[in-house]
Amino acid sequence: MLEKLLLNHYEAAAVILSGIGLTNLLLQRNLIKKIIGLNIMDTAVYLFLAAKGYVEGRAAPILIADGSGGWLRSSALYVNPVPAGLVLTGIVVSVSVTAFALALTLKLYESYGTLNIDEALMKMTQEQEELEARIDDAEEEVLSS
Amino acid sequence: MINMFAYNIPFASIFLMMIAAIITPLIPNRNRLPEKLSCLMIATVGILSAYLLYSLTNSGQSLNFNFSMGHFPAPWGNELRAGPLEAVLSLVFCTAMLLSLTGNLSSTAEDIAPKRRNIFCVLVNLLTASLLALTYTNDLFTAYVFIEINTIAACSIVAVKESPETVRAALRYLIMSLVGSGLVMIAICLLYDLTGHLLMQNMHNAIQVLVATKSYMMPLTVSLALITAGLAIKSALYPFASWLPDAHGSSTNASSAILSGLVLKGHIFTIIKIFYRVFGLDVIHLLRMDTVIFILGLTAMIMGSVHALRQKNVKRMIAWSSVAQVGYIFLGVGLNTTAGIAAACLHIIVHACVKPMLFTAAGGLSNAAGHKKGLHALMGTFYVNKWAGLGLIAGAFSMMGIPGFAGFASKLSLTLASFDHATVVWALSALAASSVLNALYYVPAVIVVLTHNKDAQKNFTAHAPTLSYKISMFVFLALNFYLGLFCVPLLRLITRGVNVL
Amino acid sequence: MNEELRRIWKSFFDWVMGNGPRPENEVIPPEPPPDLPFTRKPKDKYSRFHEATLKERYNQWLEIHGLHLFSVLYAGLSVLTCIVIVSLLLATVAELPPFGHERNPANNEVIRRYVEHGGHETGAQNIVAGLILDYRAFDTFGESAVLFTAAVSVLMLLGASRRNRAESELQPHTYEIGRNFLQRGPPSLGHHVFRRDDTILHSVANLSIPVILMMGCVVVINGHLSPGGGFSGGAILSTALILAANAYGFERVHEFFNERTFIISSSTALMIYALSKGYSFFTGANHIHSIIPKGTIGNILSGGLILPLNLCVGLIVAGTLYGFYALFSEGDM
Amino acid sequence: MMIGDEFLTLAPVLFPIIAGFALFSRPIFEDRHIYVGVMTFITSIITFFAAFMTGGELITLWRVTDSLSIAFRMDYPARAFSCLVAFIWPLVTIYAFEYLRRRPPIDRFYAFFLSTFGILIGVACAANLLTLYLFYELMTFMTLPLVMHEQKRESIRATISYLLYSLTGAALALGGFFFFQVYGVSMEFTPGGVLDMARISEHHNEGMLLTVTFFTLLGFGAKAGLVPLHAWLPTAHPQAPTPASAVLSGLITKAGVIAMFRVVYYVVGDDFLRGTWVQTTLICMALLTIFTGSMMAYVEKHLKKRIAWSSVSQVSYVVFAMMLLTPDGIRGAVLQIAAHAMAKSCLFLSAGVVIYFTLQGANYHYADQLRGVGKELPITMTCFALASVSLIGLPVTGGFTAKWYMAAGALGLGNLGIFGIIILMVSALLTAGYLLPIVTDAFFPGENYDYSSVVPFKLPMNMLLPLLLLGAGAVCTGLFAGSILDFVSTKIIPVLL
Repeated sequence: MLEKLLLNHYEAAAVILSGIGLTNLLLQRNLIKKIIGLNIMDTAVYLFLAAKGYVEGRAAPILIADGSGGWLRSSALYVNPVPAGLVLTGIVVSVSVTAFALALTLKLYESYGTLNIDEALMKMTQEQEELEARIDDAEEEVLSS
Repeated sequence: MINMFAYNIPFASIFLMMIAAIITPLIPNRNRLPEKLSCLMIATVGILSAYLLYSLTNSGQSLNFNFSMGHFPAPWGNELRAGPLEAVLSLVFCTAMLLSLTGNLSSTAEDIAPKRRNIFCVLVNLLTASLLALTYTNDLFTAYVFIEINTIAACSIVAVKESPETVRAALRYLIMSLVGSGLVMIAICLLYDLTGHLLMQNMHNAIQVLVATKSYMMPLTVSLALITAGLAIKSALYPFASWLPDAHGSSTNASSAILSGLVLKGHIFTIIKIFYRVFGLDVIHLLRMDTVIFILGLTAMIMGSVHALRQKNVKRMIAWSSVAQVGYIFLGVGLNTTAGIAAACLHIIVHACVKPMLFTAAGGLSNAAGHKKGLHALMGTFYVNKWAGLGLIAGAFSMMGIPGFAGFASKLSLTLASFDHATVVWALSALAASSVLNALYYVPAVIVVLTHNKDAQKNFTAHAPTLSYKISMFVFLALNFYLGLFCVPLLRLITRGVNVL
Repeated sequence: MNEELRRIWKSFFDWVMGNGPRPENEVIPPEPPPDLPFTRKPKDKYSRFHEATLKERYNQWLEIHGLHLFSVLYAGLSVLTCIVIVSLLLATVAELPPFGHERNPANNEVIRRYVEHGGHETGAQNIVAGLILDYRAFDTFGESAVLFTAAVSVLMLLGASRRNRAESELQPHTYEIGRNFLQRGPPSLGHHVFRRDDTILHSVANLSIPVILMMGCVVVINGHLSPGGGFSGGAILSTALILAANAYGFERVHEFFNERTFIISSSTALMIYALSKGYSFFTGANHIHSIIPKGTIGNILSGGLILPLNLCVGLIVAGTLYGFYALFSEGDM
Repeated sequence: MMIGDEFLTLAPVLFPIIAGFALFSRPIFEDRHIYVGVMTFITSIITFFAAFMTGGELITLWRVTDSLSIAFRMDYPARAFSCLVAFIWPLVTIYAFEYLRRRPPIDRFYAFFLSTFGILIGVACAANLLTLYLFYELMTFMTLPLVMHEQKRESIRATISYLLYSLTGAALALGGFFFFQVYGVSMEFTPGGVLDMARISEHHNEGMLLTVTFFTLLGFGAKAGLVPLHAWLPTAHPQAPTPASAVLSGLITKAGVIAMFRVVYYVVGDDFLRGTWVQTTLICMALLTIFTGSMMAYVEKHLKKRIAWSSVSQVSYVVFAMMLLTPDGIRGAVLQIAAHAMAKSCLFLSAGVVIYFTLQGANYHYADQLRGVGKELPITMTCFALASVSLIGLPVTGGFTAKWYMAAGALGLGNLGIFGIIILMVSALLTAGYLLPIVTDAFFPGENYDYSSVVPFKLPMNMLLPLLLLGAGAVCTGLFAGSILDFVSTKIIPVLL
């Protein structure tokens, strides 16, 4: 197993990286750090894809001129172009969701004055309780009248 | 052979919704023009889907077709695929989306600032487009891209109602969803590495070869588990459903209706496609994923209802009930038979029609009670807004599975499907227990709504429901009874659709 | 013996239920008035003397230690989950096809066609550009739509609302929770302070912005010939805009690029993208010959639709990225 | 014939439901009493017409799938039960006019009360298990507002427990329904059962199917107050306003019995059950219920609760008789249904009069407070006495004849039968023990009773009439037991056994 892992060391690194990202995502209570964890996870996927696209001894998939006006077209010359496309998509998606998540975090900060998701929850429950107490009072008035 | 017009409908429907989304920011934001445009487009796509369904069922033996996106055939280019099941689902999605929008026009206007309303329409159009794309796509990576659109748009329409509560709910929803997307992405990469394809049909063939030669079984299992887990988080299967009540309970009524009724279903249908088309039922059974799904479905059915019992806010209660209903669907998927998947699809349709109705009704009732959402505040609201009251009663009966209402049809087919399965007793007991629990929280709500209370009624804002509300509620009710009474042809159609899936 | 046991049980039972000895002056509360159905029971205002019951004690304990316990438990569980997932994935990775091997399943006939026929089928020298903008253009269209969705969402969240907080048109019932904080106003965000007299920044910006713009345009325009394309070129272009905003102030940039221009430019670009790809999807699926010429590989005017699509994408990306920056730092565009 | 069978079969089911819900819309009649009274009487008349004039064909209202439909059939058991309902219901409605005059909201009460009438007929003449299940569920929901009429916390709590038990029962029954759907040749009620025996023996599923039958019967037994699912009955019935308790105890518990009857004789078939553990267990449970119910009634002090516990016991007599699976058992069951429906309605209505009459002053909710009430309310307490006598099973009354046939049927069952007869005797003694002291105390309050305080109370006519008719009915079921038995022997038993 270890040998195989060493053979696939890029993938192994990617997996460990994604584990780090996931741990950050789950463990951090600070939203910004959570989002950073998310980005680490995404990066791990890009590394994984890049490793999957690579073929020993081949060039990037940009056609090379053969010197006589034509192009070298043998598939044995170029690496797999599909992972490059997938990584591109992945990056764009990651940028989009990061921006959106940050915008939401900013809004949350404006509302509760904290980036910590637990504190925000605590403040929210506090308000909820106040609200319920208000409802209870109102009900009691109805009952007593 | 199907005619050319119908042949282009899957592509056209996705495209029309996309163009509607892109054009909406450009049109002036007054006179409700964006809303009108969205409704018009969704209605058009709904009619197109109906026509597609009609021509598919009348086209002789070839029930499904592939539509290649571009000049290059299948394994090289992208592809869409349409069959009866896809057509039915897109028809249902469009109908439910349209009704959720029109039914909640007034509450949308109250909840969402005027400046944000055209953006709300953009998001709704994007959601519809992504749902349609998820329904029709034949390519796993396209599915991933549209899942992302779906996620961002869904989180945004939670946050579109401006309040700290919704922001927090949206954030939680987003983070959970992103974990899900991450898992899906990793799984797709693994599958691509194992098969060398992204197209579902080719992946299926490659996986069959792999399974036959017993190679790469471990990566295959892991990728299946990851993709299922990722999509299960997004479709709120029980242990991963903690985000749902916040998101669905706090957003504006139209958003709740759309999210509960449709967005979850898009992801579930993706799971069904992956099970049925990418892996194949035999492989799923071999890798034991059906048992896992079955057990999770059972748990969700019970636990969703148990949580719903403890809610005091009517929208949160309905949201938790969605978790239970998702459990029903996964139960059908976990049976891992054609009949089970057909029953699951029927329940998708039933729930897509009933849950928006319940949310719309709850919105109408809480509007009548002076914008209070607590269950006790709704006392006697039936007499203020009878359409909403009727909607709540019909929805509640449907969720309980009273014969004649939509819910009974899907419950019956689920049960009959589970008779072919070894675990029929478990399925039956869970169905029975879940029905009782459903009744235990829906019936009190109905009773409260029907209870006269002179004191509370003084505070009511007695404005009559608008015409659009009445019409949508009427259509919802009609759909409910239609599904309850005429479900047999539909079920037959779905079964045919599943067979050619 | 039996009697003794019963006595012990009785005292234990009383202790658990809180039926301890009562003081002489205990006030038994009157029966509460009949309640309306399904209302929440008002909190008991008459406090009755008794020992804390087991449940109350549990609640008190939970109040003090609950959060801490929960976070410890949560952290433990998350670490456990991550370890499980990582080890599972490591085991999977060990089983995967070997790294860089040319006979891996991924190097199949799909790739062969992309490489061998990609040139003349798409007209692009850069196979990746041909792949993402012609073979699998639907994915890329979806990708641009993701960016568009995010841009619209961020604009919605940060754009209009922060400016118009004061004249909020929402009715008070819209949010029951969190209203207190809103009324108190948001905490200070520490807005970016712009200094007009930063000579170094000015000079560097004067010097580098044209270069960056040029570079971005080259990357976008040469997308089908060399590595790069709309996404990377657009990102480069947006850095020029961001630098300009930092050096000359956001107002200067807003003179030619504001919210309205942003929306119009990205929507139009996306619309052109959608329509042109729609045309080629439609013709492709219905086996109609497309009228768009492919051109000669290697020329700047080649690759069919790839060049205009790259331009559109570049416009969208540049605008969106700058938009994100402006919205996050100023709350305005 | 001018009016078709379809109309006559469907009308008593659908007419009251529609009429009831019309009460929600707008005031049709300013005086709700006239409207409700007229509608109830029309329904009763239609029901009698339907019972005597229709030919008993299958009338399909709606075909859901090929094998499932909503269908009705006025067969002989349905006719008998419909007639009983159509006799008692208008009387209780008239009584309710006076009783509920000061207990709003009457609109809601009458709407659901009227609808329940139709649904009860629907349960009686359902022609297949789906229809039965549908109407059984609807019956639960329609009676909920009746139980929680007063909207107090206790009544809500009682309603919720009623809901929980009924739904648990219905869910068990639904499970059975699915099994019968798979293992039956058709879903339509057929005397002798619909099970596909060949298929069952091929799969060796007898054991499982017996279990399923057992749970289905247990589920339907929840409405009848059979032992493990009986706990709702003594809480819910006393909480309802008296007219509602009267029909809940008198008729709606019987709907559970009817459902069990349909399952035993028309779905599973008596041959399949005879001699199996299901029969033995159910008989034992019925006996246990009979004994527990009587015992609890004996120790209970609250008057309405005592009568409710008595229902628990008395309805299980029917279950016991039915599960004997002999002709005598069926005779006893039918007689007991009729006798108990009359007697129990009468008891509840009398108790209601006592409560109504003394509403202003002391709260006469408890049995030991009723000393001397007979002096003030002679007619009421006479009716109470008549009903008690019938329940105890003294000769001449309906209860006696019913128990006679039960005992005769039980004799064929060996040791268990003997044991059953002993339990019946003990229970009869207990019944006498908890009912007769009330009557004697009421009429003979003892020496230190202050006779000067007696103010004879003139009961309004619309309370008096139902009491008298029901009291008379309780006795008449015994006097005219012969004709009932003839009907049972010629029409029902030959079809079933």
